[in-house]
Amino acid sequence: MISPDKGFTIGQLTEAKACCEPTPHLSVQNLSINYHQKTVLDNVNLDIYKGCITALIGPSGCGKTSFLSALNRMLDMTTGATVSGQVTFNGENIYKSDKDLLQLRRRVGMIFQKPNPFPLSIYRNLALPLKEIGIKNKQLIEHKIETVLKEVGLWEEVHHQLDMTATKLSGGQQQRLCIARALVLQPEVLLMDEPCSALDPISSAVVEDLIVSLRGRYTVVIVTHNLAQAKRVANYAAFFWMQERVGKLIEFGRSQNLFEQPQNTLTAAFIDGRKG
Amino acid sequence: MAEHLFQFVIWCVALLVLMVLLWLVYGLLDHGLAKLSFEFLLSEPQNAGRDGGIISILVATLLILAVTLLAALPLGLASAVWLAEFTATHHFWARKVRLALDVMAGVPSIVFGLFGYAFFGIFMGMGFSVLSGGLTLACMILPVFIRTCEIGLRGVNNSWRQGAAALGMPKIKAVWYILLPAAMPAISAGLILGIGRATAETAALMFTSGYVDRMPESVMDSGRALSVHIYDLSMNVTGGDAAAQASALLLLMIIIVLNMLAYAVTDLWLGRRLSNDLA
Amino acid sequence: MFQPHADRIAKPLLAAAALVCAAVLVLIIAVIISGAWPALISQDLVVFITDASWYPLEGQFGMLSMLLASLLVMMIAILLAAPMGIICAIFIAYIAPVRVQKIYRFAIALLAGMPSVVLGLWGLTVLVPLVNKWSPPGLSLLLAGIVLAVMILPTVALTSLAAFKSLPIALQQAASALGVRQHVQILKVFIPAASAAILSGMLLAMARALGETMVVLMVAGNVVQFPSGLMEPVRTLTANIALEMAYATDQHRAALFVSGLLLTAMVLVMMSFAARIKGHNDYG
Amino acid sequence: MKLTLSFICLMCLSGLTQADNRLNLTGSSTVAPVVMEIAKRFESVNPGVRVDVQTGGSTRGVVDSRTGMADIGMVSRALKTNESDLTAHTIARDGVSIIVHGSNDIMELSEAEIIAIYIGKITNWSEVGGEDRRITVVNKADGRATLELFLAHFSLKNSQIKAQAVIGDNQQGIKTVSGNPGAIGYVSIGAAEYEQSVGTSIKLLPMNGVAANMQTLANGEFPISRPLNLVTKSLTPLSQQFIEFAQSPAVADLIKAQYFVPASR
Repeated sequence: MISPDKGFTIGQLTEAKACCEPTPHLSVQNLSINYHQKTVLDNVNLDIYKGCITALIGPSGCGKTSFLSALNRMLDMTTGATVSGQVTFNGENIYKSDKDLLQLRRRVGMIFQKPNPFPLSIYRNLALPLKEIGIKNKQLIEHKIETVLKEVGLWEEVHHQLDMTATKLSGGQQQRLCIARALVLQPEVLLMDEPCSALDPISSAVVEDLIVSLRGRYTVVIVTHNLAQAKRVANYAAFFWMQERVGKLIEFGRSQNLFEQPQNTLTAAFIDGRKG
Repeated sequence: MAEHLFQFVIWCVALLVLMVLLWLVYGLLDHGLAKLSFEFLLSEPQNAGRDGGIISILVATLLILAVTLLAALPLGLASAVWLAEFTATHHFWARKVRLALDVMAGVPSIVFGLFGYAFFGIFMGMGFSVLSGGLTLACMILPVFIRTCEIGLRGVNNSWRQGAAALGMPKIKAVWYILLPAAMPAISAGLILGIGRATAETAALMFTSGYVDRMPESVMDSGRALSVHIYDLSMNVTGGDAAAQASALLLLMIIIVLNMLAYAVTDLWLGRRLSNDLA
Repeated sequence: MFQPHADRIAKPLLAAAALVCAAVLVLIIAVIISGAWPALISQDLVVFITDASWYPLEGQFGMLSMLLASLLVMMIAILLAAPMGIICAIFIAYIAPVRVQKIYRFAIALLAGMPSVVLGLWGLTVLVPLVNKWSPPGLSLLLAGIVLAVMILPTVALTSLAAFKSLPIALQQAASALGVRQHVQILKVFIPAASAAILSGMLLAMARALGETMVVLMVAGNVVQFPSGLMEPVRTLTANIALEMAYATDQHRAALFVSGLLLTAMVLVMMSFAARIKGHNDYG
Repeated sequence: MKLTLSFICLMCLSGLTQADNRLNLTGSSTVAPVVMEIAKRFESVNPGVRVDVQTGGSTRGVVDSRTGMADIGMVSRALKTNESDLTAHTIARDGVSIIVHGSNDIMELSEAEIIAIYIGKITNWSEVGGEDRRITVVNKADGRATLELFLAHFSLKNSQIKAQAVIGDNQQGIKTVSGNPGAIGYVSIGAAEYEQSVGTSIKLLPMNGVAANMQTLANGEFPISRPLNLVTKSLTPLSQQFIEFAQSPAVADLIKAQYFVPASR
């Protein structure tokens, strides 16, 4: 396993050399989120760095998940939610009106709290998104499926039963399949909404290792309630807090710094378990 | 204790309903079975249906049903998908469509008959024909079919919708590959109700597909549906009761076969992609 | 707002399909109104309500008693069919052993396809003589309601079943995980969770009961009167149309179309009303 | 959906190729079964001709023959004064007889008794010499030809009648009466006679001393009867040919088989 303190080479994202030389990949400016007039997140400014894992921490209801789903505009699917501000991805504001959402979401994948494999076979779960982007060649599809399944460590477990219904897998296997399903499209960014919270400790550890192994090759944003986990996996951490019933970004920085020398008293209190 | 009482009540009601059905079926068997034979099945009706068989009526019934399903299935599924997946619940037109459908469900079948006669028969120039009857029936079964499918689609686990969207799949693809298969129980319920209503319908067909008991040569010919035949024999033709009961028995058999067919076809079309524990 | 290409094509097509379906109702109403037109222009509209009874050939067009009869028959039918239908759905979804499930669902499907003529004949030749023994003439409001209940039961049962089946599996797991006994799960978790869909199914069934002709024609007795009891014969609006349409001419025929119009209006009112009760307004 | 549309279009086109030697008949559901059988025989003796028979009621027969929707209308009553633009061709006669339940020991009712029962003056069979049982009066629905015949014969108005059951078609009347020991009704003689012969529990009452059967109907003794008519607005050669055929002795057996009396020529 690679320690966050050591620099490491980047896989797919060749431009960025190492995590320690941060280049913004997603740049969030003045982002506010409202549900039916009510502000849930106010004026967030934040850079997500290429190839790094950024953890979003904070108490429940402070807008972390809303923030996460604003980054690939999944928030559009929630009725009554409106967003103001900008999110720049690859030099383009994703909130401009003619943005191709399908392309955006293929570049910025998402993993949900509860594993949500489609009620189809394992094979079809992975083949469906590929067919959607126009890959019809059966051999290529099979090759890609094998690659991602190996990447998430599922290949050994399921390669002899790819036509089994995915919902019959265990929770941890399902979540890894979902990660594989996102990875098969070769996205640049992965958004993860508490990916381990619905899993048992052992599966959780396996998924956590998997997330760590993604570092350097994908930009990962992860919402987690598990501070220890955030500390273990993240390069950067952002702390959100409710002030006057409105979610705010309180502190953002290298996770080592944030966890060990928090600048804000709220952050310190939260990390010590005195608040939250 | 409460648990046992609960189970007991449910078993009792279930048995009661089953008994009513068996009572009905027994009546038909008792009066109709003697008349039912291959000869009855395969010969043309004679003497206003008292004698001979019902082959031409059988063919007409199946033709009418085919037209009905061919029209109602795509139209109904499309509408249900629009209502459930492409509009917000409060969308102005969606609300109007829903209201219209629910009102349509309560329109008496005889009014559907008059409508079909005026619209398909006269205005569209189809006259008395299998086509005009089938389309009228399609209109008639649409409300219950669409609403059942819509209910089914709305019930589908939202996380699959999110999952598909997060993969950058267009909504319509998510509907086609994931949501429709997942809504299969509801769709098949809607289909069964629709087929049931269509095969059992009399009044709407009297004015549209008509009364002619000759073998229809195309869908533009008038053809007498089995239910119309049953009605005529039992209400209008003196001495037609035995043939009526035999025909009714046959109608039930057709419904059994159609239901099995519906299960099989939906299984083939959608079921393969669907997990077993969902079906 | 941006929409993916496939959706941009699909959405208007789907919307068009839905609007075509809805347009059918408009056409139906147009046909009924054009049929009713002679009566609508020549009669004072209140006569349909104020006339004491229905003797169209003698210039009496009162429909109030038939309207009431239609509503009463429907109420009886749904009061019987709703609980029994939901119980049948519960039986299939949660209680019955797997093999029984399939057979039972099949039985319900069979009942759904029972021609209304057959049901009506069963009522007339089997049930009416039975009832006749203790309360002649047997043809009655109650009996019509009962036979109708048998007819609409599959609608309630199958829509409820679909609703139960589409509940998230997690809900069932969660309920079981809490160690809740099965009947409490069903009554307190599954039925409330599926209630919106069950209600929609019930509305469809009610509409069906209101629009049914053949069954009521055969077992309700068809006497135009305000029923003084459950065992009294009544005539519904649908039976009225079916009984007399074949021979009616001129004003009589137009008046029958008016009863069709009244029936459609009644369903409309009922549905809008039901939407209010349901709370979340489905169609406003 | 496209498939369905093109399918429909295709079928519409194929429908346009209709032959000239085709007859359309619509109208009375009472007349339809008999005309259907006549039509089949007509088709077999005139190869190439097609006769389509549709039902829907006497009114349909009148309206459709007026508008030309049908070449010939079928009407189970005499034409009314405001229908004089049409010509009626009687093909058969049907009688209307009073029937009671088979277990009823009443053998005969006078016209006055029948009227008293129907207007609700008599409500129990014991008042006319039967057993103590409530009478169930079965009446026909407004506009029905048999009702009009019945009302005219007894000089009654429909609003005077106090019925416990109102029915539509003949068979419904027979089934209603046979299921109710206290019932009285009136139906087509032929149908009633047949049902009685196969053991249905009904009894035909004589009218003014004339027994109700096909014979008294045929020789004109039975007092209440109606014509079954084919009506036309104008005659094409083919429809004329068909009407003549329907009135000829060649189809008398078919008419009798449907329990009606062929019209004497």
